[in-house]
Amino acid sequence: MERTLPTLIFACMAILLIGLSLIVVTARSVFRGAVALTAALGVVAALFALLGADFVAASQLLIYVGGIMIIMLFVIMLSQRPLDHLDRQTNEQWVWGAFFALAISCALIMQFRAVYRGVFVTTVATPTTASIGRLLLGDMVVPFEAVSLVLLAALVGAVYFGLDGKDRT
Amino acid sequence: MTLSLHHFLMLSAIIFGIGVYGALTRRNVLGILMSIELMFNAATINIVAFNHFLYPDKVWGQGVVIFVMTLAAAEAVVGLSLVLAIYRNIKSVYTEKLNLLHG
Amino acid sequence: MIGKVIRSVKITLPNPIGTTNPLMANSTSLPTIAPEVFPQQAPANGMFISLGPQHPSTHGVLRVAITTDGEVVTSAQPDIGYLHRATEKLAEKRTYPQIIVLTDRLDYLAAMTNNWSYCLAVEKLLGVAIPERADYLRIIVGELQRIASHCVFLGTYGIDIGAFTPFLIAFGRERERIIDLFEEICGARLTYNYIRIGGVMADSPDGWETKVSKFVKEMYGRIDEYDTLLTYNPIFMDRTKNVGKMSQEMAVAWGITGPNLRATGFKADVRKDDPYGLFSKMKFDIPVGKQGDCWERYWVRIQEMRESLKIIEQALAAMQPGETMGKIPKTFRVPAGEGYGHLEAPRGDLGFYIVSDSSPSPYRMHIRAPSFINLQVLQVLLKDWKVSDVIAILGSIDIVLGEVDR
Amino acid sequence: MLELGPLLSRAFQALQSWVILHGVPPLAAWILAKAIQVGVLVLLVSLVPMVLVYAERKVAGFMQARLGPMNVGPYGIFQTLADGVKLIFKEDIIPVGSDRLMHIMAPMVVVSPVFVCFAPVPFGKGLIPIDLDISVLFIFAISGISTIGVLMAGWGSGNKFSMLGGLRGAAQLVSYEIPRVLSVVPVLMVYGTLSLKSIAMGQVGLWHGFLPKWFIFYPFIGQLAFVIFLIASVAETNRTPFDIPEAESELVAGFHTEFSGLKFALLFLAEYAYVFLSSAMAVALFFGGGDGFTLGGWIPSWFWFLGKTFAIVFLFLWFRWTFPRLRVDQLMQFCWKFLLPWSIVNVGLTGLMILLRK
Repeated sequence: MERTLPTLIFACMAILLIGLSLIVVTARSVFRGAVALTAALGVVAALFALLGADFVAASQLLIYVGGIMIIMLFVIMLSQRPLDHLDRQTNEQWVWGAFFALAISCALIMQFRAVYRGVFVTTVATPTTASIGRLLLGDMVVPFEAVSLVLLAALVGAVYFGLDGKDRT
Repeated sequence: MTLSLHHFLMLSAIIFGIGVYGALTRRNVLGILMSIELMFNAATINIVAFNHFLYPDKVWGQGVVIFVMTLAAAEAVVGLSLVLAIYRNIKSVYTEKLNLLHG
Repeated sequence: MIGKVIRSVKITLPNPIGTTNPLMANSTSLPTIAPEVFPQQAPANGMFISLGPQHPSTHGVLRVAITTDGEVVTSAQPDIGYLHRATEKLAEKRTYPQIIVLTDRLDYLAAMTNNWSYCLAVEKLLGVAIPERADYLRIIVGELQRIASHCVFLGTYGIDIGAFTPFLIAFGRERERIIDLFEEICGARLTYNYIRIGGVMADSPDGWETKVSKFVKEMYGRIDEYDTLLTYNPIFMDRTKNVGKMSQEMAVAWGITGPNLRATGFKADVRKDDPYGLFSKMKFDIPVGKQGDCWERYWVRIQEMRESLKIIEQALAAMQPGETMGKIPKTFRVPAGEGYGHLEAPRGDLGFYIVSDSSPSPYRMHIRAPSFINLQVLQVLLKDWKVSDVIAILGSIDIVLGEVDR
Repeated sequence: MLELGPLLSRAFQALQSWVILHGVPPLAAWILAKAIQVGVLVLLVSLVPMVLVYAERKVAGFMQARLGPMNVGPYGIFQTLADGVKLIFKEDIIPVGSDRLMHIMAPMVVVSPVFVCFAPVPFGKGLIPIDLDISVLFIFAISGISTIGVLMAGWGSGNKFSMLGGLRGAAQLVSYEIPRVLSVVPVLMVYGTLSLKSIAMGQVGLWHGFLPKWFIFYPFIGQLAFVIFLIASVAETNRTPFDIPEAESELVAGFHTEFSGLKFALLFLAEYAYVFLSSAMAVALFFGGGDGFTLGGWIPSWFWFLGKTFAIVFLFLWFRWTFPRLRVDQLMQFCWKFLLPWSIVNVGLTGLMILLRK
């Protein structure tokens, strides 16, 4: 009984996630695609929670849904014109693209099935926040600082690109 | 039926494939960015699943996922400001219009 | 120039109203369609916003066609005429006393001063003297009207900036008191028709003066309350200080009058410069600003309310019982000629220019509407400000569309 | 006594065992109990805005020298109910040229996260729907979803004013999220946990026998954190002086210009529910939750909690009816140049305090 419930939840989420991802790559209206992506990221957060990573799940919502996707929707609203959704949204290589994507997926799935089948774990989910904090400021402190540098560089770069051509010098 | 590692891995493989398809076929720069975000997330599902199933008493995988998210945020910010700069210059966000070496 | 033309024609034409109107003589050379000055399409690099005619903060049916680059306004064209009622033409078909009713409908927030200004023009033509008590009553109702009108300005400007409470305080409490006083004296609450040619409609009822003086005493405290509520509110000052600056030269060049002109530091007030009624006897100051930004336009009005209270107190003290209506027959003809009467209305210099051909109705009446003239400056005043500032500037000019469109 | 928590949990246990006795599988019984709890919570959360709307009108009337609603019921207490009925029966207008799907979905996306956000709020002793270990982060994360709804509403209406409102709203919500989260960090540092319940429990007790051990009474850092949290919360709920996204005099009604009927009611409900949520969070974080300092024994904790919450809600209402509105660039400057530096300074000061204590 305790085992079927997570499986059921996982099945629902998997179907939802695949459906939403398909909408993301096929929707004619980019805005709708972005909203579908937002929902998909939410489902991924739920998957993290299912995997016992509660802090990562909340961060996923906070960073992706509350941050990245809002900026993305923002840019879409600024750069789309009203009738843009009538345009074709895929290029001429879609057959080859689909073939390539399918090939990659199939290869990965077969490999994963062969290697990692039947790896089970029976641990009770415990709060991870404190241990992640200790990890980030302990063993991972060098990458942590490096990432902060990358963020600073991204910030400066974004401001630079955001300036008008005449203000740049 | 109990959840096993390969269920998560297979799901992430499918999502990754969908992301690859989108990145290869979308005309819109924003669509390509969105597909790349999908691929990122497929990877993070993998990392968290490996962490959970193979090293249940450690959180290194989750720490790595936090970094991935941060870098994705940086990538999105720079990418989107580039998109806006492109839009301001050529009034379009379609990749085939980006055919000038000098704007 | 136009006045000259009409005068010369008036002597030669027995029936000036008709097909031989000199202004229509060369009508073929006039453009039949107004030139297209309003951009209807977005410019290549920006956005087109049609602010109005149905928009919460255009104070009536004004439309402002705005093109923006991002949030910055690149051009703004006020588009008027949605409320046009042809008052000036209607006046040509009515007898002189009947026109007072029309003037009520111009600036419906300050009907008393409209009545008064029109009566001044006709009285100048007639050359009648007005009883002293009537003149004092006119000053009292006129200044009360100024306070009421500024109360509406204060409230609506507060709403424009986003503060809701001043509206209900100033509009719903103080203005209501003034309107109750008006109702008592003339029976109407919005369109008074109180000031008549040669005097006022009726003497004040018993106890009215004490009520007015009681109100005036309370009002000083209320204005201090507005100061704490809105005038010196830091957010309000942030929104209005240094916004929509108008230089003195610009204001004079565009013919701005009233508080908008005084906010630029130009000391001009018809009550002082060309005293009418008994204003030459009154002691009061003219508040002026320094740089003519939105906050100073607002502040000048608040100070004016205080000065008006002083004037009312003086008038109440000086008023003696007596006649309130001059010796004017029921029906009369105005001698041929022209008369111009103007006064300091709440929104500026309101003038009525009347050309009489000694018939029962005027040959031509022109209204110098301060709102209309103040509105014109928006085209240059709104440029290079943000869209949010458009609202602040538009509100601070304080226009009434009934007067703009006439 | 009057404590509802133990009573309710006993009732649920009794119900569960009764159902299991009658042959229902335990999992189904558990799901049933949870469903009832969720139903009660959702019902309460949707009732709160009705109370708040009534309170807002009465407070506004009081501040504006008038009475507020008086006709429907005694002192007009049923006015909100009547308005709700009216809104439900109104025609649902979808403008031509709008993105229909987005227009329909937007109010749902705005309103549904609110209900989830109330899950880890400790309403009193034992009155916490679910005690999450990361509840503070959880609330911030979930309430961020509503911003997407604001953008969807702005885009889906097919209207320039809505679009501008949506854009402004998103920019404002994202910006103010940062000082809001940072202002809470000192609390988390002092109590060493992310759980609202543990934070509230940590504030029980008295200093020197008279001062409650609430976080607000920590010298300087407590007050600074609370002020920043309050200002950022007002901005997050789009209320005056930060109601730029729905600035009536500029953008007509911003992103909810084109919504009518039930959809408008939902957007409204979300706004007031967020006001209540922010106040409840402030109480749990800064005012000791259900702790009633010296009178604790006499009055139940849920009453204390609700009383404090409504006191903070009153602050929100007070702001709205007193302040004018900021301009959009002033708003951003205030956030980035004032709130953010001070919240970072506050985090540093808190760290210093903790170090000195050790």
